[in-house]
Amino acid sequence: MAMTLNDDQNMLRESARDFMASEAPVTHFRKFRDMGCKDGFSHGLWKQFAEMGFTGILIPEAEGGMGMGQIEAGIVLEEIGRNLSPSPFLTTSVAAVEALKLADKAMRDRWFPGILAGETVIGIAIEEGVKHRPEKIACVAERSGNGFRLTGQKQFVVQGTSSDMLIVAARTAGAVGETDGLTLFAVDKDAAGLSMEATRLVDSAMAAHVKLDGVQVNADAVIGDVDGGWAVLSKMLDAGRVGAAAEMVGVGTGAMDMTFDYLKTRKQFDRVIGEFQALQHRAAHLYGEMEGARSIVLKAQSLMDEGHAKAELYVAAAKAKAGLACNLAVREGVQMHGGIGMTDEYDIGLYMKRDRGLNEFFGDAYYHADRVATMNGY
Amino acid sequence: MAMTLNDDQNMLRESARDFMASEAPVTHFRKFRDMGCKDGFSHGLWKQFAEMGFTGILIPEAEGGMGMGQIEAGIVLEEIGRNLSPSPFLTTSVAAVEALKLADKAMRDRWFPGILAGETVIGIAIEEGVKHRPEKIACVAERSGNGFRLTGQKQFVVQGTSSDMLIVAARTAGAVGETDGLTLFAVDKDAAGLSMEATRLVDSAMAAHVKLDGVQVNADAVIGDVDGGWAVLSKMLDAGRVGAAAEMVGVGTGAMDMTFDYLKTRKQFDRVIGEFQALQHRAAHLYGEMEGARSIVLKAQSLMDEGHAKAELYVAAAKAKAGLACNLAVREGVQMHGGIGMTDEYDIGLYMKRDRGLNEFFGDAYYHADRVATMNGY
Amino acid sequence: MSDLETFRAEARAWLEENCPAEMRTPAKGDEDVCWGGRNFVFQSEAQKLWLERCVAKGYTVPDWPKAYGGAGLSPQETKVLRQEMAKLGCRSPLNSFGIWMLGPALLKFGTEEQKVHYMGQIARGEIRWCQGYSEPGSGSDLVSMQTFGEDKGDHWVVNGQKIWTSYADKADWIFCLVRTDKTNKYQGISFLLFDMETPGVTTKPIKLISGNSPFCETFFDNVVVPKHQIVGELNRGWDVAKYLLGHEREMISGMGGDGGVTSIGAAMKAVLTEEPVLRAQMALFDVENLTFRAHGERFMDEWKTGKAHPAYSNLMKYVGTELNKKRNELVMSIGGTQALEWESERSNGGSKARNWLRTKANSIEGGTSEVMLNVVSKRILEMPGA
Amino acid sequence: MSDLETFRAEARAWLEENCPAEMRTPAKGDEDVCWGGRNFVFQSEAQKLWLERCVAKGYTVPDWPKAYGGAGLSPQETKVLRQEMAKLGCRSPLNSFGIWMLGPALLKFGTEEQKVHYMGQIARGEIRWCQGYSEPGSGSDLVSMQTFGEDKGDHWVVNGQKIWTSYADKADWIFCLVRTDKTNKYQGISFLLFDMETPGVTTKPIKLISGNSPFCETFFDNVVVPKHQIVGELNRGWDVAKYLLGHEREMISGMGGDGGVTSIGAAMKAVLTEEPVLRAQMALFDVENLTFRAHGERFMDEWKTGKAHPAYSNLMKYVGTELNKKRNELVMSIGGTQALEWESERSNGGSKARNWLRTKANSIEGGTSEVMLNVVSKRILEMPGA
Repeated sequence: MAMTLNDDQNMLRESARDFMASEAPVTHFRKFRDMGCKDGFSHGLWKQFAEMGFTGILIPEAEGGMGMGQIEAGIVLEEIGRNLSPSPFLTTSVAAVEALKLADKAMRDRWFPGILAGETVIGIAIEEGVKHRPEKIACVAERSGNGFRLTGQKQFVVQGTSSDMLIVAARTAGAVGETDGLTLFAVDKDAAGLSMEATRLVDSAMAAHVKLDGVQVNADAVIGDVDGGWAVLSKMLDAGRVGAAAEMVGVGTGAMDMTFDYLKTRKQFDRVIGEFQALQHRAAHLYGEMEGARSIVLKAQSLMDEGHAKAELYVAAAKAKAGLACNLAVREGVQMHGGIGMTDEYDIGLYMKRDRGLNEFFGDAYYHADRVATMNGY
Repeated sequence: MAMTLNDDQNMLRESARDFMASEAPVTHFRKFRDMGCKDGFSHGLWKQFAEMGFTGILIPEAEGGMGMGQIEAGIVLEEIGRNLSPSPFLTTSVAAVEALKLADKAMRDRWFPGILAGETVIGIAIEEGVKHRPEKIACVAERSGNGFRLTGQKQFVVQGTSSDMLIVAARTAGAVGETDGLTLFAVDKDAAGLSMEATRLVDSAMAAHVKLDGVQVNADAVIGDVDGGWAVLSKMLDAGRVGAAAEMVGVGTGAMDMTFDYLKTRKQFDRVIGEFQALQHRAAHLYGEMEGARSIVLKAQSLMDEGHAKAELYVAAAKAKAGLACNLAVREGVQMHGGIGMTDEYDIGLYMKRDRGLNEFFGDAYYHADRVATMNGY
Repeated sequence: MSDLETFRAEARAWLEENCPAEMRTPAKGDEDVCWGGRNFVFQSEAQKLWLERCVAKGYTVPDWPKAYGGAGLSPQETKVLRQEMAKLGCRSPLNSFGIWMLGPALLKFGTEEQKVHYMGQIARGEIRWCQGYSEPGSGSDLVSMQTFGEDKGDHWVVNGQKIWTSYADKADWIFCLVRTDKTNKYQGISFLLFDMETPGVTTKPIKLISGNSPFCETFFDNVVVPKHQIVGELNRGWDVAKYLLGHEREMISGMGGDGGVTSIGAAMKAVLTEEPVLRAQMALFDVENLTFRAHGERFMDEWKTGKAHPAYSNLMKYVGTELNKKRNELVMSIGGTQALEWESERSNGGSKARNWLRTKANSIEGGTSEVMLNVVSKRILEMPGA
Repeated sequence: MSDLETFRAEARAWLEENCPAEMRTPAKGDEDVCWGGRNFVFQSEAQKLWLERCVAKGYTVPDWPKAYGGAGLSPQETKVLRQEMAKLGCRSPLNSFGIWMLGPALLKFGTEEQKVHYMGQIARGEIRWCQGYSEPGSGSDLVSMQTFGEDKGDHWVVNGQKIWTSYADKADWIFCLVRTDKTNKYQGISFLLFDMETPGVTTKPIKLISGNSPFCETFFDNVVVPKHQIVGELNRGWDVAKYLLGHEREMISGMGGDGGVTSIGAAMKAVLTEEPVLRAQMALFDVENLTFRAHGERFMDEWKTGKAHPAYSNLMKYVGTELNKKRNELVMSIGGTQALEWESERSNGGSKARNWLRTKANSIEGGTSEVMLNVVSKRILEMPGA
């Protein structure tokens, strides 16, 4: 595959760019933040996402979606990142949809229509510790009656309390640390024994701490195979990772462009500060880092879309690189803005906060660099 | 202790600086390099070192030496580094002497006079693999007759074939990976079964690959206690490490000063290149790195001289930091010199080569950073 | 027993007798800090008592002369007192920009009358000061400031705007750079003191990305400042300001770490053991942290003996603040998702995230890293060019 | 079967029939490379035969027009031929700066006569070329060059000195930038070709820190160059040179790695397992390496479709060469003491150390990293200032 966008993809980019810039720019984010919104996003905007077809971008055409791939989802995510548009797109339309695509028809029929309509939000309940380590899942699902009984806790469930359903990974067999023996469940938000505590994050997103206190689910709540959840989980996580990477390309590029504009206007010592060579070199270096991140993310997306054996390696590298580059962009952004970069009034600090959240989401740069090493055989 | 040199130490610095600059400047190094000297250093210069009192700087006054500490040895090493003066000072007068100070009187009487006279050279035979890992010593010393029989191989024995004696670490008990069960031996260069192959290194120093094919030594060849060699080894290694760090402060400072001078004279685009802000900032950053390295090395030296419990931690940090800073200095040095920095005719490349050797000597920056982490409890 | 050891024993005894038990527990947050001033509300009787006893003894500013409210201690004695306070866990009786910044400047540039009056007020915690340097158009380029004091005979009338005035909304008085000669960029600035209650002075807090508002915008609209409220000579305020900036820089460079050499890694061993690449970052950070501590020690020893280059504090400021930012990036990485929390009690009100964001200002305030590198390059390394 | 697949089958058959077995083994070192030229000594009959057969078929320069010694292949066919050669392990029949650099410049700027004559010689491996750009006083600042060609009617008389002339001591002809107008910095340089055997031309090899001498100093003392030996217009040689520098940059940025995405870590697993911090550096490097490969792929695809910014190759050159230096630092670290060896057979004549040192030139030759950053900043990011 050529590493350039085709005409259809360029059209999608145009429309996503126009949509986010007009319907969900940073001022939109500020509005919902400042009202202390308990969801952390606008349900109205989520409906508009549906009208644009974004919510079903990865849902097969036969099931009413756009039947597109990670590249297209990434195009939308980049614009989300650039505008800090708050939405359940990454968790619901990317991660959850990729998991549900591996579920049986009944399950898909149950959830896809709501996602397509922009009415349904799904939370991903994977993390149990402060760092991403999916093979260490300890949450237990015991056989019980016609189904399973789930017991344990989950953290960092983004938009958890706004979700209609949680995808919960639990252990049906095997020991903590093993990838075999995991099973994924679709757990209704109203299930007895399920409790959530919402907490606001640095980037004003809402995340939930979830308790599963003997939550009873039927056998048809299983997504994929019992004990074979790792396959579904991996697909879901990789979609979430490459999606977060694409969003970070947007966040980093947004921060970078804003900073370069500032360099071209701010005056100190009777000169526009963009004339100072030390800043110019750092700007050029940053540009190279962001361009590299954009490239590896596109590569990872296209390998995923091809179902290539190396996709997992490239997704790990892309999450790591996008994380490092975006982090550099926001750090340089705040520093080059000087004092005003520290104020809540200017947007650059919001990008720094969003970067931090996305870097942590589904494994940070160090975690994924470690996986690259392992996959590369050392 | 105050982190500044006292008057005596400043005097020593003056005299070491004058001596190296006049007797062993870079031209001296070039001369011995270009003649393809099989020793890699001048025996005449080693005699002059003795006349200055340098060779016995760490030997107790009661035994004819100067009875000084690591700070003073480091002062000499910094000037050695700055001038790339080739000599057995670091291995013989620093590492070996620290080991021999823990030996019995007979052993000290056997070797100190030759060292004091600048007639004796001692090689340190520790390494067995390509990376420094002293606890992994596999070389075996079996009880045999009145003493031991040594079998194994050693690598990277600097000045090995020029040495009168090798300090060999071998295993008298325990398994590979254990620090207990090691014993240090003084092995005469003419011992039967000992063979050496000299190899020239990138910095033109000579190192030996050593084979020990059932080398018989008497019991009095043991330095320190049988099976308790780790204590002697640690002392010797730490002296060697902090010494190498001090030499790297000299190498890095020498490279840095040379580069700053160049920045002030070389013209491009009708300006002295030192006027370019991007280079100024990199220069200032490098200066900070080298000053930091100088500080941590001084701290480690003074803690060693005090016999402080934290000395080992600081030595590891000093070797790591000096390695990182000196490496930055030579890389920036070559890059900022541009094309001429790549030529054999200019000295800056020689500093880059020397840095590489010293970085590797007794553990590189990554090895020691790992030790810092371990000693810091994680 | 040496004089110093005698002093140590005495100081110890005094502290044990006079420092209330409640003042020997760690401060829980900003609200436990005593800033003094007209409007300060003591958090407890113990806090008030501790301040009063220290004021009486001269221990709010132990190394200031007794005539100006201090205890007249030597540098060695001051160090010993600090050590003993640290041993007992005594809180600082009084925090103040007056102590840290204005006091030293008055000591060097003030008249005898000013010293007695203003330093005494500071020592007794009666007046809380703020600093008016930066302006919206002059951050790094301080001397381009526009705030102007028009000469009206026995007073100036000051008009203009300052920014980044720490706690201006809580301060009683301001020490402020004001242009008094428009024709001379450097030698046309004066260092003025005035009451924040003077008519025409208004403040507006600036909300930071950390969610806190320690800084204000401060506006001057025809503010009358009597002529005797100048420190140093007319139009030579830049000398005073530079002297102060050096002090500020040292203060900030001291932040480059935890005030010690303790690694933050040990407490996080469980996480780091599972994250080898992150552990490696922490290991390399610890090397830098140990280095910076040793560097700071050496700098102070050379400074005290007059061997340090006058511009060396700029280097320390650069290294220390960059290191502190790196430290906080690592704290966030190791803290993972929990460190992202912003309001919860579990996260102590988002303290990790807020501290992390706060440190981003370290390399901006008191001279940006870029300006520090310029200064090191020009003044210490003597690189050519303007 | 598509035309391209037909071509693939034909090419494969031709290679199998014509490439001697000896030429299908990996080159052991520099001495196995065929550079051609007047004084070239073939290392084997097979090497000579392979060159002759490729020359006859046009396969030394497969994508050049047949009229100039090529095979007239399309870019797609050329790629297929390269793939088939790689599959069979065929060595390059001919390496030459004529092929890589002068040829493309002649194709764009040369007269028909020059193309037939010089490109034909290059294609047949008859003339080995070197490049005369840099001068001692003008490294990054190429246009400050001083070598001067005095107009003598039908010829110039050239005086001056070049440096960094690759293999000048082995080359037959030189393509050389010469100042022909002292009054115009940029538009006063011409691109001349002349024989290295012309009286007045002398060369002196430069020994590098790697111990090798691939470069020379080249001196011109009243060298006579006929006027028809100019490429492009008088005083417009800078256009030709810039075009060539672009080519050189792409070549060098291609070096940023192993030509592929294979990690060097796997082969070094034994060392890396015991060195967790070094392993972390390697892991982070692998992320950068995979990134650069993807970046290069994207750049080429954008370049081909005309979407890449004209100055983008400067960015790739910067990133690629810095990465290659980093890679070699890691190779040295992982190689440990063995990588330090300089002459031994065990170390293959110090190949790791010499390669490592060689890579330090990557970020200097063909435009320094600093110049690349300037260009990216000014031309792509459109930062203000001169």
